[in-house]
Amino acid sequence: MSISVLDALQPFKKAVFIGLFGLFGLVVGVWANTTYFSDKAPVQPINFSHQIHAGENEIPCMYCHAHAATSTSAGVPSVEKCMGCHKAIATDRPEIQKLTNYWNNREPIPWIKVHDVPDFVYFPHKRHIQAGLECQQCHGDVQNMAVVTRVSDLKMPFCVDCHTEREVEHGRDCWTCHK
Amino acid sequence: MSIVEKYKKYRKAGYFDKFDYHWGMTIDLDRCTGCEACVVACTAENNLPIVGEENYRLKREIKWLRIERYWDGDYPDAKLNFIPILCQQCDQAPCETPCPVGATYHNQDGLNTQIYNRCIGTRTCAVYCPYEVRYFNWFTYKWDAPLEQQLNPDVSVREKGVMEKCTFCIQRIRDAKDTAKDEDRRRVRDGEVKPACVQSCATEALVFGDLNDPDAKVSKLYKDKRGYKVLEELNTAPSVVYLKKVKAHV
Amino acid sequence: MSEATYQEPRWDEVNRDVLATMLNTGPRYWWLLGISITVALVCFFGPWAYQLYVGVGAAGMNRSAVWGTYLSNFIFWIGLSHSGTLLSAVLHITQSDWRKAIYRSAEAMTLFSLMTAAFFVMVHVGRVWFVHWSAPIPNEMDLWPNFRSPLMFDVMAITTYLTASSIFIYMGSVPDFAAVRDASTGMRRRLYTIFSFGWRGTAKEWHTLGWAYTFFAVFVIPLAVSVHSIVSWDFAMSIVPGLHHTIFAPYFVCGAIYSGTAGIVTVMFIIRKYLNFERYIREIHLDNLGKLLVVLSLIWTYINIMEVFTTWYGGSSFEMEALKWRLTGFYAPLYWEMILFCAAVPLLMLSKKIRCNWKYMLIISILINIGMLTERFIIVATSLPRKFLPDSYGFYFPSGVEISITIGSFAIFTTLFLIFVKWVPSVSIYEVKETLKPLKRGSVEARS
Amino acid sequence: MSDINRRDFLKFVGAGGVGAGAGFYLADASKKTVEYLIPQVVPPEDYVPGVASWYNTVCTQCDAACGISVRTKEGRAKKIEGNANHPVNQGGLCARGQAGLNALYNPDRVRTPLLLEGGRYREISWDRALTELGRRISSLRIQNQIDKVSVLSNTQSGHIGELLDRFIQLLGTDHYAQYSVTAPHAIQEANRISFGEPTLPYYDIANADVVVSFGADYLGTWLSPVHYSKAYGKLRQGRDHRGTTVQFESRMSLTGANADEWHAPNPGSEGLLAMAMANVVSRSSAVADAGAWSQSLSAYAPSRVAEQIGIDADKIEAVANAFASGNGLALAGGSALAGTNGVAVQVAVNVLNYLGGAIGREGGVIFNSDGPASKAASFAQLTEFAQQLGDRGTEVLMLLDANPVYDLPQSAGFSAAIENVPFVVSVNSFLDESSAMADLVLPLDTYLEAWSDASPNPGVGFSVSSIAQPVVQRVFDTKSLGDIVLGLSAQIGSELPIELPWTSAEEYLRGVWLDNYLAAEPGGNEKSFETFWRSVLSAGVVGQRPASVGGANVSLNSSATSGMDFGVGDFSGSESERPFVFQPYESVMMGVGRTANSPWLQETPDPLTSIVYGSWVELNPATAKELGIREGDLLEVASDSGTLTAPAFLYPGIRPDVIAMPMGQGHTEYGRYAKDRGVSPTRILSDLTDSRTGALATAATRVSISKTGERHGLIKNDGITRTLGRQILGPHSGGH
Repeated sequence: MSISVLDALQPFKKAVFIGLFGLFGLVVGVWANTTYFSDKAPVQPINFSHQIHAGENEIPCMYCHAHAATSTSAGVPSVEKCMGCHKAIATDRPEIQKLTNYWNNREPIPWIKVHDVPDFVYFPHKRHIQAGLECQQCHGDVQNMAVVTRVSDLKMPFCVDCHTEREVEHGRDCWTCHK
Repeated sequence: MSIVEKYKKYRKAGYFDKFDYHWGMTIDLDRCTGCEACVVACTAENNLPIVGEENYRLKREIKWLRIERYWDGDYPDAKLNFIPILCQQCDQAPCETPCPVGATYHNQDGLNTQIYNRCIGTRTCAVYCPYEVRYFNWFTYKWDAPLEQQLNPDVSVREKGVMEKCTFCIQRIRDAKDTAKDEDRRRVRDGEVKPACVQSCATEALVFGDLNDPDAKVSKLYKDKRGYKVLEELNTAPSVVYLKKVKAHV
Repeated sequence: MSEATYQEPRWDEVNRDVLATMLNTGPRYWWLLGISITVALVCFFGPWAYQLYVGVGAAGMNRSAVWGTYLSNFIFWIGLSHSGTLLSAVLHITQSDWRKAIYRSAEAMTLFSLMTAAFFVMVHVGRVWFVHWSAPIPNEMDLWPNFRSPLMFDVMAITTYLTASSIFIYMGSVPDFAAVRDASTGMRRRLYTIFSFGWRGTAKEWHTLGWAYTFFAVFVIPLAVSVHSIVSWDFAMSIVPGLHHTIFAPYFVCGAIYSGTAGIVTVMFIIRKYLNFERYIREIHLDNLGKLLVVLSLIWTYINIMEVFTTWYGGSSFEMEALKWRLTGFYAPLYWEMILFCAAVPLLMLSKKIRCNWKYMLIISILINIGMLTERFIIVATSLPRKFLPDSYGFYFPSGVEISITIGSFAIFTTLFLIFVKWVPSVSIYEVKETLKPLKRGSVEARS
Repeated sequence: MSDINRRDFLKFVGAGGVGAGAGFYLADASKKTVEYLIPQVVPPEDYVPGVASWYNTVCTQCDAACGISVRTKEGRAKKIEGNANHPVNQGGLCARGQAGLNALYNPDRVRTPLLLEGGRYREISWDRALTELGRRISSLRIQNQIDKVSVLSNTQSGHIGELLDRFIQLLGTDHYAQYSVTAPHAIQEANRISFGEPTLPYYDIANADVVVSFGADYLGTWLSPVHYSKAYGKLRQGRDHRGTTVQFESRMSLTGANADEWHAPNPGSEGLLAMAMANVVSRSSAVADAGAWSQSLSAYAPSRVAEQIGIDADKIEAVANAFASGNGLALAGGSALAGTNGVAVQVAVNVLNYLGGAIGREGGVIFNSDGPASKAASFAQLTEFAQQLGDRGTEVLMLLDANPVYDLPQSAGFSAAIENVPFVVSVNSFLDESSAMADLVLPLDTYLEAWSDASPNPGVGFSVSSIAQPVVQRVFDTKSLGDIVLGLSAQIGSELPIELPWTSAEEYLRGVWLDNYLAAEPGGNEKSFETFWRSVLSAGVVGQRPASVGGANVSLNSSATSGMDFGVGDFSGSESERPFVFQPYESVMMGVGRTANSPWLQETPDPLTSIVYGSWVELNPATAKELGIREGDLLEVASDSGTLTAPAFLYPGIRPDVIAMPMGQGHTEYGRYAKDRGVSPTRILSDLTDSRTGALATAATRVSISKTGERHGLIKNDGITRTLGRQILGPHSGGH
């Protein structure tokens, strides 16, 4: 019997191939999940369309998300605020009637967060608005979204890159963003 | 900036003098009564966990600020001295060098900071710290509902395996800077930032402020003739100055 | 058997005896392997899993004593690893032939104790699931490990040492793999064909192996020294009283080699007895190792005295307090036990009678390692709880989990070693042959 | 790969499939959990998410009534801080005040009304609870048996207190008492005797030069500790010359630890000591009738009484001279006033202050013009109250935020008496020892959820009052005391609802304040009141600091000391078999037990011993050595009225013939943090009372101690409490 390594390797070929196929499958699986089952655009209790509000009717973001310029959190409009308009407008639509039900039962609407940062991150909206950022730079062109979709992962590289290129003062100091 | 320059810059003690702030504290031992109000204030502000009786027995309490007691003499001439010990925010901090992941470092305000979510828990910093003011999360501690409603949203709740320590209430500093920016001020006013312990102190023994500001109350007290730094001989260059207790008799 | 009646093995006998240890396996082996694996699972991985679940609080550490047995064991195992390098590398360069029968198992010890040590790093840290952050992996966040940290040096040093010594041992065994290949059939043959890289035993191959081996021998020695120096810096670079000593690096290195050599004696005894290597591992080895141990113990004792002396001479309140507690405090019995086992007992080996007696040597070598284990424990357990502020003085006693994991680590080591003896010739066939007298005529057919 | 057969192919496919599955699962597992974004339905006007809003209110963790600001975020209380505008605490706040949040969010709060049915509590609605109670009371009223309704309340200050009084008065029962364990009976009584002012004066520590305190722990627990701490800070370093403090007490308190000089006179001899000092002071006194006084005090020359006091005569002289030369201020409290001769001691101290010219002087004793007289019942009266429960066959007993079973010694006989009352109602935030015996438990708001108002007592030298407002929505289904009283009166019916027409405590409070406002401001009207009311709420306090803080001018009655025995007080138990004097003291963290259910305070080290979780017995190291006691040995402390066991702690700051123990622990109920932790020293106290006020003489019990042989490791912070010569307390300080 020869002592060549290659001959000895022969029988392991198939095993290797099986491994390779498995690996390939893994990649496919991940890809499939992230593309077809992504949580980027969750289904909301009310099918609210920013396209209609911010896009067609050109309601400014800060009209509903009133605190973005003055507080850490942009704030989600109160049910009362929604009703402010929808007492009159488009009251016949089923989605609006959902809203009206919430209002009549004095229940809040359980919106699902699309953009969320972990608890150990300190993200003040006001600093970024006052620095002259457009909402779209992080949230994407919401005014064209029928369903709000996360465009940027809001992970650390996303923040750091921006801080670096805009040369934010102490923008790379850990405690600027972490708490 | 080349790595060499960076290295040079960051190895020089007090390199942050050229930054806006150098936060420091003075503790007047002649005012301090050891009443522990600051300790509870710190607990409330910084989401310090309730470790429970058994862990306390094992000396696993987490108190970023603690008051140490030292007796002089014996009855009838016994004298009890109190000294609050918190992170001294050393300019040459022994705890900063050994962290393999750089979870603790000196930031531009002269603060010796700890990044909880970077910490992997080698606990080396705690070994190297001569003041023993670094506290380790041996477990993930829980709050019995509804106690968790009190937790301060400006401070993250630490999980098991993470080192934590006094931050000079950096969240309050951050808020103050925010306000300053909102009001188009370059700097935070003296006395605008008060860590929880300083705020609560009834005898005003603790004074906090910016040492880069010569007019700040803290800068003045820093030069007081009673002033000294604990374990100065270790050359850790602490940012906390203690004012020695006055010994008097009628 | 006594030296007088000693009958040198013939070359074919060498092959036969050595390969026998790999090819035919008795039930005793399987029992041993089974037990050690179970112990490893029950005593090490079980508790560790529990600790991962609840947190490091499962161990007995507390505020002032944030380091405990995990770290002291880590150092112990690193220490144990120094034997192999010393014996194979140093003795190889100094061309002392008596090494050849034992260096393989010694190197194996190096490798496996290093691995065991690595386990303890994992057990020690609070969030082991993030331990990869301590490796310099480029990332878009521009986050790097802190290269100023002695622990960082550690990571580097140990990985380097691990790599180097594994290459070292592998390279040395290539010709023997070939021998196994030639002696075996079927799957095993196939495997060893691959292991032996198609070794033919041509003059060129022998020559290449020769210089490559020497090169690595030279390369590994400074590594061995550096590794334990660096490990010592984890302590010495702190300002903790009792740890902040300039002498720590030589202290640790010497201690490491010391415990390592003792370890070899123990291992030697075992493989000699149970793998029937009486004809290869002999009194001469004992004798030499015994002398070595005596020398090391003397150096070790000297450094210990120096440590006490310098502390006393320095006279700093902190250091004195720490020393006082070490010599007279709660853990004083352990300290004196260490002195007894590592400084006093080894002196017995000055007598050749004891030095050349397998039983005595076994006992002594084990005692030495017990002593070294406690030494490492004392360094940690008596320094950290009593630092600078008396009001923060604490106390440390290992918890059940820690003790069990410590026991389990020995099982891990044993398991690895047991696996090793079945896969690699635990005595170097070809080098042993080198030491044998050249063949006589007429016994040609005896050559295989 | 020519030799691929079917089985191989299947293998490949299988591998691929498994891989894909794994990949899919991994990707799924790595997804974030769904977070919700819950909007307000109707946002409150000043509400901005992510921005903290502060509300000013009043702290009721002790009786000092400090002003506090509570930081709230998203409608939850996050932090309590001192109200910088409030003259009592001026921004400072003590540990107990900080821990108020633990009371608000305590997991062991009573969450709904509870009715005892078949031995178990059932949760019921408020309507049902109030109707039930109302029915019983009104039926008794109709049968003219209203005196079978008894009411025991914790002291209720402010207008809510008045509302309660009014309610009881309308109800018609005469069996009604309020009490507070810490009520300073002796001071008030002594001040009545000496000055005709039965009130708590304002002690101007900040401006005194020499503060001599007889057992008064003014930095820890005495009357208004935060205010005095502020003053202390000023006295030490806040002014041109540093004031000195001297402390006379058998067991070193927090104040004693901070005093420049600490001396331990024989227990109960403080009166003599004060008189001896008065004797010295009278020689150089500037007051008109100093001569007469030095005559009458001649019997108390230090040389003559030093023996009984146990302090060298010349030391007494020295302190007295310092007192006389500078602005001297003498205080008394704690164990000094807790003997059978408490009033006498305070009178002696009054004399001392008078001769030192401290009365009405800045840096002295200033009588508040409007200090309220105490409504608190004494121990004797409470014992009587308990007695009455049986005698008059009480049908309904209402406990308003009161816990007599725990607060008072067994000798008061409350637990037995309550057992025999057919229907006990407890109005309380927690299920404490007394509530646990109740048939109906009405959950009470914590002070952070309720409307009330308060004027600090002792005052600050000028009239101050503040409104306590709710800072958060109610955490549970609870009501404030005011609301309960009003709701109940509505249930009881007849004339009560007419007399008490308000629907809520808030409305009532506004009404009262409006009347006062209109009375005070002639030009005022509803509109201007609205702004006034809002300003008071936002400021948290209202009151004018006068140009100079001068009190009502009072002078010492010459007859003040007549018929007073200033000698050493009496003790229960013979000195031979009970060699030690037992001194329970108010714990800095637990007070007298009301804050024992706070996890923060349980985990905050006691300032003097650093012990947490549980109680301990303090004894002098010399004594311990003598009896072979080590720290942590479980001791049995025996008095004539009972025994308790607790671990020993060797305390250098206590007389060898005194044993001290902190109060506040040893609850048998009161929630997970307090339950079955330590022991309460009150349990073994004798029923000796102050001869003049009937207040319980807590420091008049003699005990004996013995080792049980068991050990119970104390849980504490401290390692070694000696500096070992290290320069920790500053260069060249701290001995070995």
